[in-house]
Amino acid sequence: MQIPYNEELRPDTGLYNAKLGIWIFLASEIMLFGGLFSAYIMLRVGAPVWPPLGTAQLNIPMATFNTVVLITSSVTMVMAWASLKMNNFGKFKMYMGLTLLFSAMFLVVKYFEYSAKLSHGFTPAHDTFLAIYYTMTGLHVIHIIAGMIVNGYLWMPGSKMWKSNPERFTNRIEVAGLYWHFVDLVWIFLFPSLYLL
Amino acid sequence: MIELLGNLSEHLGLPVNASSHGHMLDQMNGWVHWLMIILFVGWGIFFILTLVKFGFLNKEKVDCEGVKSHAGTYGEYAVILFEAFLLVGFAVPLWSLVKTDLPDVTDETVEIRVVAQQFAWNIHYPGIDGKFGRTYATLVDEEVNPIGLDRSSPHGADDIVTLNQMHLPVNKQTIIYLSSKDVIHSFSLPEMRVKQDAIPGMSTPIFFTPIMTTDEFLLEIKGSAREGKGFEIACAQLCGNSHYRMRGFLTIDTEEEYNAWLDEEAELLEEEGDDDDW
Amino acid sequence: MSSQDHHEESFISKYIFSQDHKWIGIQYGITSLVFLLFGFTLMMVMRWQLAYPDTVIPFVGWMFEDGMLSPDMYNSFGAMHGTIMIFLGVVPMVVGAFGNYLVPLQIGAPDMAFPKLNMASYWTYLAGGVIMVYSFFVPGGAANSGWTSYPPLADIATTGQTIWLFGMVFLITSSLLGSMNIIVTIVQLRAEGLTWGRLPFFVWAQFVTSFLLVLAFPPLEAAGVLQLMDRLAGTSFFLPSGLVVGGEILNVSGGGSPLLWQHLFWFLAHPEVYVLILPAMGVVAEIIANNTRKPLWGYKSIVFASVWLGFMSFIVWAHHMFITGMGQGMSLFFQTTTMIISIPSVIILSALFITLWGGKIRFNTPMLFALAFLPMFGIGGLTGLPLGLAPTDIHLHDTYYVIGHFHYVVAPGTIFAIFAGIYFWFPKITGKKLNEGLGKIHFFFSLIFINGVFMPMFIQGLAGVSRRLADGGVSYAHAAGVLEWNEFMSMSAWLLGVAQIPFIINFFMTIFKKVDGVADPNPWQSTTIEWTDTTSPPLGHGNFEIAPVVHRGPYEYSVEGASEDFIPQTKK
Amino acid sequence: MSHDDIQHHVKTYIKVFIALMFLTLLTVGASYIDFDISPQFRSGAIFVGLAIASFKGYMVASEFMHLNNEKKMIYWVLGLTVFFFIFCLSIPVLWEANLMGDTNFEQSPPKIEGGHH
Ligand code: HEA
Ligand code: HEA
Ligand code: CUA
Ligand SMILES: [Cu+2]
Repeated sequence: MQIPYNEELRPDTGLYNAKLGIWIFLASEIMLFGGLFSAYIMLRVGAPVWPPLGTAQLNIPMATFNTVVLITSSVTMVMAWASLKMNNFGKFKMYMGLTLLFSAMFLVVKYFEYSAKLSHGFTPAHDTFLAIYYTMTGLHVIHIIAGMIVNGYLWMPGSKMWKSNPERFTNRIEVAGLYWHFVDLVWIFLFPSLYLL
Repeated sequence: MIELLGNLSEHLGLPVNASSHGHMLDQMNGWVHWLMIILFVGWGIFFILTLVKFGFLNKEKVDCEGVKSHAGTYGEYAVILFEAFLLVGFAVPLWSLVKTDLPDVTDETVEIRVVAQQFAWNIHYPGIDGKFGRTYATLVDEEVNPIGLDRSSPHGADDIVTLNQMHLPVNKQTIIYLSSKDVIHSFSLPEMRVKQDAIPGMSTPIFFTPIMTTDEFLLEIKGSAREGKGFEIACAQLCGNSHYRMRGFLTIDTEEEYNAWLDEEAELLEEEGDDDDW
Repeated sequence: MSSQDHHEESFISKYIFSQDHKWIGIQYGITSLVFLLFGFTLMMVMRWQLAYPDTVIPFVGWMFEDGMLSPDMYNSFGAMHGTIMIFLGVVPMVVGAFGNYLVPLQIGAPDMAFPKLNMASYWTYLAGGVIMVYSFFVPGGAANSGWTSYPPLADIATTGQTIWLFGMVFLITSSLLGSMNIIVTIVQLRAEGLTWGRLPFFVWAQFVTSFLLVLAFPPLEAAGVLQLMDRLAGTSFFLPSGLVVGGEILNVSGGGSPLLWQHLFWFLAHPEVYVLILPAMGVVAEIIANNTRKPLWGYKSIVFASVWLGFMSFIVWAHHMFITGMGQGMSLFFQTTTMIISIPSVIILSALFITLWGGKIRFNTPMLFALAFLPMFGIGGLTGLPLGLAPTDIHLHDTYYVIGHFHYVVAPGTIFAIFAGIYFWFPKITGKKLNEGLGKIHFFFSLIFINGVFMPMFIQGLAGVSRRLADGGVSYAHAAGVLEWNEFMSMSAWLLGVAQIPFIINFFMTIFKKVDGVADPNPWQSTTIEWTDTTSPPLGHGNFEIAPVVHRGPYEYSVEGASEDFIPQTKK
Repeated sequence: MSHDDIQHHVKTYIKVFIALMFLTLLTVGASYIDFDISPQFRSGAIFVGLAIASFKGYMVASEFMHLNNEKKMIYWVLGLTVFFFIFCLSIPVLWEANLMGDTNFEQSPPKIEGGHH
């Protein structure tokens, strides 16, 4: 049994299944982070001073560095897809590897950030600002890890599909890429909301 | 006709109304229920007719076009109009009347605070000076000072705090500042048509004017199942295992009775103060 | 997303980790029936407490200390009844079972767009269910802060609440996966010629429902994460400063907002109630069209109305929060949207009524349930109006009136539609019709007793009796006049339980009944694709020998000049 | 998409990359400038910060995620989502402004030596 439109496009919608699927998934992700941002706003509006007195000073240089890292990983991700489109599997391997490398770098920096905060007693329980900071960035980190698992799979074992079904493999990379750019996009908003404003 | 329409509320089994605004809410409730009954009966008749006519009698031919008249559509417009009427005519003005147009405080206004907790109502009267003392969470002591009142704060010395006993004078505008110590409760006075969530971290004003004393009320309910039981404060929001018996008592006094009660409480306070320094 | 052509399937891949939407639909169906029965049983136990407080519960009393439900237990059972009925019973039934089984068949697709995801969604659901049931056995018992789990109460509740939150995360994830799948399937896999205007209304209802799930559930997931943080990491998202619980200052930073939870919760939970009703309306519409032998009256307008309903359902949520202290502006907004949202329901119901006019009505069991749905949903919907207007809600909020309102929409509403659907599509699934005689007994007794349970709730509610009272209102004087109804309602509830026995017997009897010869593939003479070109019961993975091509609309019944009184959608 | 198209895309990606880098530095820089009329609400800074973030987000979405050239169906889905998203964000704010109750009534309790008990 064959499900239609897994790789070819359905004429009236112009889409293959997974493309629509990922966008609907991203729509739900938008609402997920929407709920969190809504919480952030409500806490902020309700607080007499924001950030609350005595809270931790977040590390802006570190976060800026991380922003740069994540944006770069987004670019390498889209380059990985473009390489496949240009039939250059070797370049794909390189770009995808870079994407993974940058993602890992992001996590390492994040680890240092967290541990620096925690070691000074700035736990989530300290105040509502830190609570929302840990929750939002934590959820974002989980998204990064999930993305790395998918990307890692497509980079190594999953890339065998390039031989058997290049069309479909390219689609998979596009879909993984869409997710990855979304994770990047969330960070683009988290960064100013939590660190700068 | 209007009389009759408005009076449907008297047949809904609502509790006796004892506040000045209550009858307006009841009347609105009556109107809404009229709309509901008309719609239900109207469609119900159509429904039964249809089932009889096309279910049991007519078994030959199907009329695919079905209903040709536009009665259904007109019905829908009628519903829309009625709902708009309810919104504009009742809902909006009534909401400000009973919830948001906080009356000005005058000499005649009774102001009290109610602090809910698991599972009791603390009633806080400002005392003779008419001003509330400050309260602090750190001062809370369930035995002697459940609301954490600071007796040494400027207006705190004469404040009266009762447990589950709320007295109010009849025919006086009352403002209650409602809050909670722990979880969300809901302050409900069914006969006053008052209900308001008591949310911790928030102080919400409610206001109403009782128009019936407890004695009058007891007379009114003579012969009913609750004979002999006066007004009560109910908790309408799940707040823990004893939510079901988080019951307070409300007594509506005449002016004289009320003042006498306040004096009595003030005396009690003084006696206590002698052997207990705050 | 597998596309490998498989050979012989093993038992495990065929029946346990199946990727066939039909089998997954059946898995969903059976599991949710069990949960429905479980949720109902909890309530039957609770109803004993309400009718005869302080007496030992018969049959199951030995399970509890003193043979009675303690107030804590009562609250646990109440919260779990709500949760189980909604998230483990009705939603998996109407979306998971009906949606999964019927949508691909009705649109002529070979399967769901993502079969593996479909399988994952069932197993995630089951995991969520197991977690929820497990919570009864942790110290302190299952969650006991209501299905609404309002903090601060839920924040300081026993361990059961944590388990409840974990369970919810699973259930939400499952619903998200399932509904994504349904949307993509409907958009991408419709058969040739099956335009949007030719979709059966049921498919439209599933489409709108899935969007509600995809967009409304995530904020609750976010809220769930925040509550988990509050409970496990000691944060104070929902805890304001200065809380004193049981005489002790709560050791938290404070600064949070209890109302934040209510916003996020109702942002989901209001659309959620339309998730419960829309597929039910879809089922009822299919059955009514089929059994009046008539096209649905006003197909376009009810499709439009259901889309509108879905859209509006996102912007009415605060009508559950009228008495938290909102000002004029917000109350005006939410009352208005609430009144507006009642209009599409009126349109859909009117259209269904009008469809009956001029038809040749067949009173078989599915049709009886579908017909009863209409006035029953009518009562439930109409009693939503006084709740939706803020001033009248002051008196009715959190009373049994609310309980009556929503049970009329979910129990004789949705549950009846589910029964109708089961009786209607049972021959599709098994090749055998359920017994009509038993079916009618099931129907008439259910109808009588379900009204016996819920009608008196309006009387109690109008008298001001609060909900969630472990003693049914004995403590309150203002409940005294209507207290005697408790016994009547409980009796009705147990008899309603008894009335389910013919159904259960019927269900299993028919499954195991042997019949000779080939089953009639289209026993109801229906037009939609699931009855044509496939065998009943369907065999194996994959739906159609030849991909169907659709030539006409979904309800071509009694067409002038046709040889039979229906023309299948696939007929030229 | 043909080979040339892709080549063209790649050029755009590089340009967007550079722009994003620049904007990141800009937003960090801007956060040190005081745009505010009142120190309480910091509305100026919030506006500038979010404006830059939105522009960055727009570039990622339109270029990397190809939203500048997508199919109708996807625009529908996203349009709907964005509508509800904005709703979900704005109501809490409006709500706070329209609340009858007073959320800041309880001043933080003084730290009393020894506390109670
Ligand atoms: C399937 C579920 C479902 C449905 C469809 C609805 C539909 C509606 N609901 Fe209900 N509601 C719930 C489930 C549902 N609700 C639940 C579960 C709760 C409580 C949650 C909790 O607190 O635990 C609740 C609570 C609830 C409240 C909060 C009450 C309170 O806590 O104080 C409100 C207030 O506005 C409300 C309003 C409405 C309205 C206006 C509709 C409208 O959409 C209804 C529109 C329908 C009609 C107007 C009917 C049309 C009728 C006819 C055309 C005539 C029929 C005549 C014959 C058949 C003869 N509902
Ligand atoms: C979909 C939702 C749903 C459904 C269907 C029901 C169904 C029923 N509910 Fe409930 N209920 C809720 C959702 C639901 N409920 C919610 C959300 C609450 C609020 C909880 C809270 O306060 O937090 C509530 C609360 C609630 C209360 C109030 C408790 C209180 O406030 O203290 C009561 C009281 O009588 C009640 C009763 C019933 C009864 C008698 C039924 C009956 O109609 C049940 C009928 C059930 C069936 C008919 C199913 C039969 C199943 C089978 C026969 C399966 C057969 C199996 C096989 C063939 C394998 N419910
Ligand atoms: Cu307090 Cu319920
Ligand atoms: Cu609602």
